[in-house]
Amino acid sequence: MSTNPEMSSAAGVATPGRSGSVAPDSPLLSISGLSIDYLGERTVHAVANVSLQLGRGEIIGLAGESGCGKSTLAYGINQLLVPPAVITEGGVTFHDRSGDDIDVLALEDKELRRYRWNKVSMVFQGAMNSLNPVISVRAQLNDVFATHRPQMSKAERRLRSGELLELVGVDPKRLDSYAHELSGGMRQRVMIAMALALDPELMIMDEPTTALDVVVQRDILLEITRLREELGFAVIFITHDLPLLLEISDRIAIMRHGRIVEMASAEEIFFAAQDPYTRQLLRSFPSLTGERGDFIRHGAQLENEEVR
Amino acid sequence: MIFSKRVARLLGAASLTAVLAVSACTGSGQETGDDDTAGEGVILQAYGGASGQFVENYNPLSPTVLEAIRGMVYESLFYFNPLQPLSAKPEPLLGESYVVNEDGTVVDVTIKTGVTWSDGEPFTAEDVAFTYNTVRDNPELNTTGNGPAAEVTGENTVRLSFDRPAFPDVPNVLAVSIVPEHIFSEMENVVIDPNLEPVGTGPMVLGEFTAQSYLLEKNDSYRNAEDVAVPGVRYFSLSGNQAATDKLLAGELDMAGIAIPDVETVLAPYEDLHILTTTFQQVVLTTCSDEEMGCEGPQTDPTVRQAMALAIDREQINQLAYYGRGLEISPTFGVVGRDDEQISDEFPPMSMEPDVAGAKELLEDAGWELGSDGVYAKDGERLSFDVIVTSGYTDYISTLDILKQQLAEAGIEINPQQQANAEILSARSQGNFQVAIDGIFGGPTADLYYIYNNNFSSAQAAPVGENGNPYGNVSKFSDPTVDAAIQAAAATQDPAEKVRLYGEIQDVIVPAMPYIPLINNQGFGTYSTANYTGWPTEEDPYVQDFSIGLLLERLEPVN
Amino acid sequence: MAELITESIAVRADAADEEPDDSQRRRGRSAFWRRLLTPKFVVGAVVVLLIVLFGLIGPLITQDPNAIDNIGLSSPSGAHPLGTTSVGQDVLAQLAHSTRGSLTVGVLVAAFTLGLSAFFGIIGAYIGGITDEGFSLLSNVMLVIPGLPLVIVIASYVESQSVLLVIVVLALTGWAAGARVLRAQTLSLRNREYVLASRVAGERTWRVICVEILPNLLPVMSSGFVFGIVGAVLAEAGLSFIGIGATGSLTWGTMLADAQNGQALLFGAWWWFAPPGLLIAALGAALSLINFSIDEVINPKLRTTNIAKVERRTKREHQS
Amino acid sequence: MSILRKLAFYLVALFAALTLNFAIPRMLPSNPVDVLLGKLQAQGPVTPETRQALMLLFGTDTSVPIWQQYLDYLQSLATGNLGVSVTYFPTPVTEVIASALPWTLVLVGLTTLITFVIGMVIGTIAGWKRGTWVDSLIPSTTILASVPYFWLAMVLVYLLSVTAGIFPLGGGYDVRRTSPELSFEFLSSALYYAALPALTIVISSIGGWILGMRNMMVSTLSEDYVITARAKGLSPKRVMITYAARNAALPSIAGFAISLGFVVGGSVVMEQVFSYPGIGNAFLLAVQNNDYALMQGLFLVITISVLGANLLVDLLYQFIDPRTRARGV
Repeated sequence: MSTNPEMSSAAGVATPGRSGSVAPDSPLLSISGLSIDYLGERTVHAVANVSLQLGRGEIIGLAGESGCGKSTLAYGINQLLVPPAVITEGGVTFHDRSGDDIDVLALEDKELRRYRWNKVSMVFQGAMNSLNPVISVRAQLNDVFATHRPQMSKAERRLRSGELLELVGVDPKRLDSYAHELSGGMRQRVMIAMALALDPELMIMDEPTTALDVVVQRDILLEITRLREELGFAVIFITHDLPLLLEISDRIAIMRHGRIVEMASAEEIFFAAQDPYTRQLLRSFPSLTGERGDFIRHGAQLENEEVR
Repeated sequence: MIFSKRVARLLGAASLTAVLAVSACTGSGQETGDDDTAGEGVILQAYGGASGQFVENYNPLSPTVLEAIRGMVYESLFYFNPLQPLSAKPEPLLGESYVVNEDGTVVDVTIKTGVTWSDGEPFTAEDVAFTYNTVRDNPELNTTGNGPAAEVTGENTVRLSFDRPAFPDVPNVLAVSIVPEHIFSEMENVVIDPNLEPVGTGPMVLGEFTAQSYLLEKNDSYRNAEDVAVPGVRYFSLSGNQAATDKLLAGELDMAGIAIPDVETVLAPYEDLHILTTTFQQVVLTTCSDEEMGCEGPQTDPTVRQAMALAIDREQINQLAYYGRGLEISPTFGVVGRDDEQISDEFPPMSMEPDVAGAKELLEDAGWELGSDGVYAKDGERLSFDVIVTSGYTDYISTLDILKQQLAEAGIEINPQQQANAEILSARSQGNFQVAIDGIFGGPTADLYYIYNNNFSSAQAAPVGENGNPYGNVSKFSDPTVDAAIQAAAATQDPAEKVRLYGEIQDVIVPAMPYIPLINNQGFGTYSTANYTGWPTEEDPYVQDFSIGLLLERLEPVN
Repeated sequence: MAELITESIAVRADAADEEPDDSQRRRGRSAFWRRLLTPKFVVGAVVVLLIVLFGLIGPLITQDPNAIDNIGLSSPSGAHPLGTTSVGQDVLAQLAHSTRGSLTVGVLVAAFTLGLSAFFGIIGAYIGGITDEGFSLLSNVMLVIPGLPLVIVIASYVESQSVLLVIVVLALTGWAAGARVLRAQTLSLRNREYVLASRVAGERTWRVICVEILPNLLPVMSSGFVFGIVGAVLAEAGLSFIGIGATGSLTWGTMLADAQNGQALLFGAWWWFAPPGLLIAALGAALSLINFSIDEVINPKLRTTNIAKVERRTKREHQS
Repeated sequence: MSILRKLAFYLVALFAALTLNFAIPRMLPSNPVDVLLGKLQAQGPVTPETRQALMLLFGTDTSVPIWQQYLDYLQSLATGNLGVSVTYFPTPVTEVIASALPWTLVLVGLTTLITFVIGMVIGTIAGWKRGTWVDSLIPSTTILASVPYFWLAMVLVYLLSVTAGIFPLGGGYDVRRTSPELSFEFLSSALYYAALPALTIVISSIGGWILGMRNMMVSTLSEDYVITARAKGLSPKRVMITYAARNAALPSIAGFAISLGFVVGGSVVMEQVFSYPGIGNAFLLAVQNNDYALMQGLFLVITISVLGANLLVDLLYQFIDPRTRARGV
């Protein structure tokens, strides 16, 4: 498994000196001119002409207010959109480990399903609801193996499931638990374990910590960065919580009304944001002026609650 | 049995009655099957008004015995046919003849000899005596209240002794089903024993039973077995008129008691289906007529009742509510034609045409004044009242709809009120009503005594507010002359004397008119000639009730 | 168990919860009616309107529904556009009066039912504690006791089976399910910030309920009301059919019962038997359409319209 | 705790039902004897003596104080004695019920179950294929549910049985050819006779299940776990059934228990139209005849079956939805 030598350690602020606008040398995913519309009485351009490149092992943060199109963009990468959302133009190319380029938008049925989770796994917002409430954690992991690794024996699956849980710091005994028997943090760890199951090259995390309390949130973030370190997968991290992104991302893209208004390294965004919207966004987190890494985001917390 | 609309109308009416018969394999052709006994006829298919499930009760002394067990399996001493004129003799069944003594307290019966029960035991005078004494000893079974003591007076004779004169009770008493002593005397409680293995003397014995239908099969030891060509009768339970009519028209019933509106039109296309008039339901408006008994309202005034009777267009009621099948009604409640000898010449049948002017004149002469609302009033009291009717009794409800319009023209307002059957019964029992629509039915024979005693005797009336018999003298009418004449009629067998006494009664009740006569509706049974001929007809109504075994002796299979 | 049944209905309301803040909440309220104007809603509303108009105006311009004519059971003609009943009453006139009667029954039952549901559901949930426990036990018990047998027994007992009785009986036996739904909704609403704010600000209970809670329950309640009408009309017809309905009044149910008693089918008198049944079906269908629209506004996900079109478009553009 | 609470709830419900059951018939006017007299009257005059005799026979004695009656009632219930039916005198109520119950249970129960299952399947597919032709059928099934049941049934009887002769006119089986037993002949006959009633029940009640399931499916499909399942690359069938339908069905399953109550009630009308020999028929008969004992017995059996079915589904539900195991109700 490949790791990015440039990767900085742990949860520090992004490595200085790297220009976010420059494409990485070893690209994993290229999005070019992607536009996504919601067809309705009046068509909404949820994503408009977005292009971006993601390097192997890179963490890209995607920030912006609710409804700016960040999640839609993420879903588009995996062809998860359902009507009335429609990709109107653009392309998504996945540069596979093997050297093959995969035209994601051209994938259909079986191929598409093989691509999903194998290459790109996802952890969704709402940590609470990503697990099927009526079947056990083990069954849900088994689903992944049964679909993508049919040759695995029962024992292997059992072993692998246990490993995965251990990897994310959850007691393997929890395999037989149901979602409601796990705390929010544990659920999200389980989801991360599940996302790691097939050793994907990219993990899309859509507000993975939003519903968690601050302490748990922090643990999870540490966990993610640690795992990224160990396993070398790239991450697209979506949130409207800009300070959090500053902490973990290599580069950050700021989205507004479906467009990327600014894309730069975390440091540049923090110290020298160009776009007025970015600055506005930064100002809206007053506690940012506090100690580095000490984000007491009460305001944000409250707002999140409300959104839910 | 009557095929009155009202019985059939009661969706759930349990089947008390037995009437009708019918044969199975009918026009549909699909059914000629297992039931057929070769050689003779086919199984008769019958519907007698039962709905819901059947439960086994073959005790003919029980009021809830399965229809047709009385008559087909068990027999009485004599059969009294109300379709025959009063002068006709009853048909002997297990009895041979009977004599009533002069004061009506003793009846000497001679029974048939050589009859056996279906289990082979001989039928004896002891069985007869046992039956009557059982009824007398169990007040629950003593439905006449005048059950005789019985003693065997000879090999073939039984003497029935009454506590009080019983001329009018005789037909009911002699119609009691005779039960075998050797079986019934073994019962712990004869009142509630369902008699699961019935042993009778009639033309049929029990075949098979299910909750949806039961089959009676020919009793080979029946005394006239050679005359019975019917191998069996099957009785059905259906949900009501609609289902029964569908079945009848589909050729799946040989005899049925179903209230079919406009029956002649409905049956016209089916040449095998015929009807027989079996009962007369004299439709009346029953008024709570006697102020002294606690009745209130304008209908307590006889002039009002007379005026209403005049204003009614009976022909319209007949056409619309009874499809033209109704007959003229006599204010004396004798059936016009059949009972002419008992009806005073002074009282012709009610006119079928209305006399609105005459009605208004009557009212105005009595001091009623037409109000600006088109309704008469006197002393501030409007000539307006409620008429109660059981919901679902379509012919009555239609009749009231029609009456409302007719009477309005004569300045009389009626407001039909539909109520649940139980509510109606309660109102009639306690007298909490002004006017109700009702049917007056006859008795076990054509004798008018039954109608007068039941509907006009003050002994049958309770004051308003007290619980009375809801089928007794609901009008609360009371008159000493009438009471005396009824009593006198009960104590005589002399037809001329009876007619004289009935004349006295009629002189009082016709002008008083506590029951306002509307129309005489004919109840009917339906039968099919597809499989059997020889059914009773208007010319020869040899049975009124299709559950009487006599019927089976007369039926001849087709082919 | 009882509370589970309400979940399906509650889902709709969950979707309604996707209103992020107060301002959107307010906008949402007015937008509710605007968004309701879908083709489905319009069709449904027009049909309902026609039926209501028929019930309102019909009785004024048709003949006397009880007037007897000597032509019983005649097929449609100039004098009687829908023929006559067995005693020559004008079917069209009866239908007009029945429409009025049935609509009255439907609306009143739905209103009473809603009132009872709201009382037991909202008040209980808002106050909480023993009151809530008691109310919720009561509605659960009412929910599991079989309704129709109860209705039959009660209806057959009360004197004179008036329309009023039928209305009361149906309302008394029909409120429990609605109460459970409203309780679930109120429970979630009472902890919303704007509600909490009002309470903290010392608003009186009834005011909080009326101003802050009720308006947000409106979509759920209107859908319940619409269903209530259909249910009541059907229930009344069923009761009449088995002979314990509002006898003596004209409703679609009593008309059908009369037609049934008069063996209309036997005589092929479709003009007597068919129209009341068809009107019930038409009203039910129209109200269902309205309800679909309400549902879709509350929960846009449920929409069926245009999706097929969109899908075709998607495919086309995909291929290009 | 949760189980205890649940049992307590059912006990309260049962007690309420028992008390209602006791109270209501006692408030009815008139009495069974007078109803019976009405039928006897059509055969001849009814004398006060007849009335007296019947009163004696049926033991309609109302002089016992009401609380004593209530205690007696509870006591006889406890001993399984439901009294004697007047309509079917002298048959005990238990026997009447025993012979009627199987018909209703089998026909209505089975049909309801089948309707439910079919409705669930169609609803699942319609929700899954939202916006396709399957989905566009939904409104029409709801319209069917708006047609008065008995009206539909009678029209079908008229068209299919009376006119076309495809189905029998009514009843439970061909009484002329077979009788209740475990034979092919009887069972096939019973099946044939049940076909049309079953069909009408399915037609008129399936719409609700379809719509409910469809809407739940649509809602569930946007749940994160379903999107996750799709993102996991699972086969559509697996996503539809294990992830979406299994969750979407939960409210319907809960609703199914409640609907059993309506089933029994609905059978009154159905059995009326089809002359079906079940408890609905018996119930109406009991009401019309003021047959208190039978009415009470039937109401009791109906109530207990419904409560029992609810309890059963409630307990079953704990296996289907693991959340309730911890949550308690």
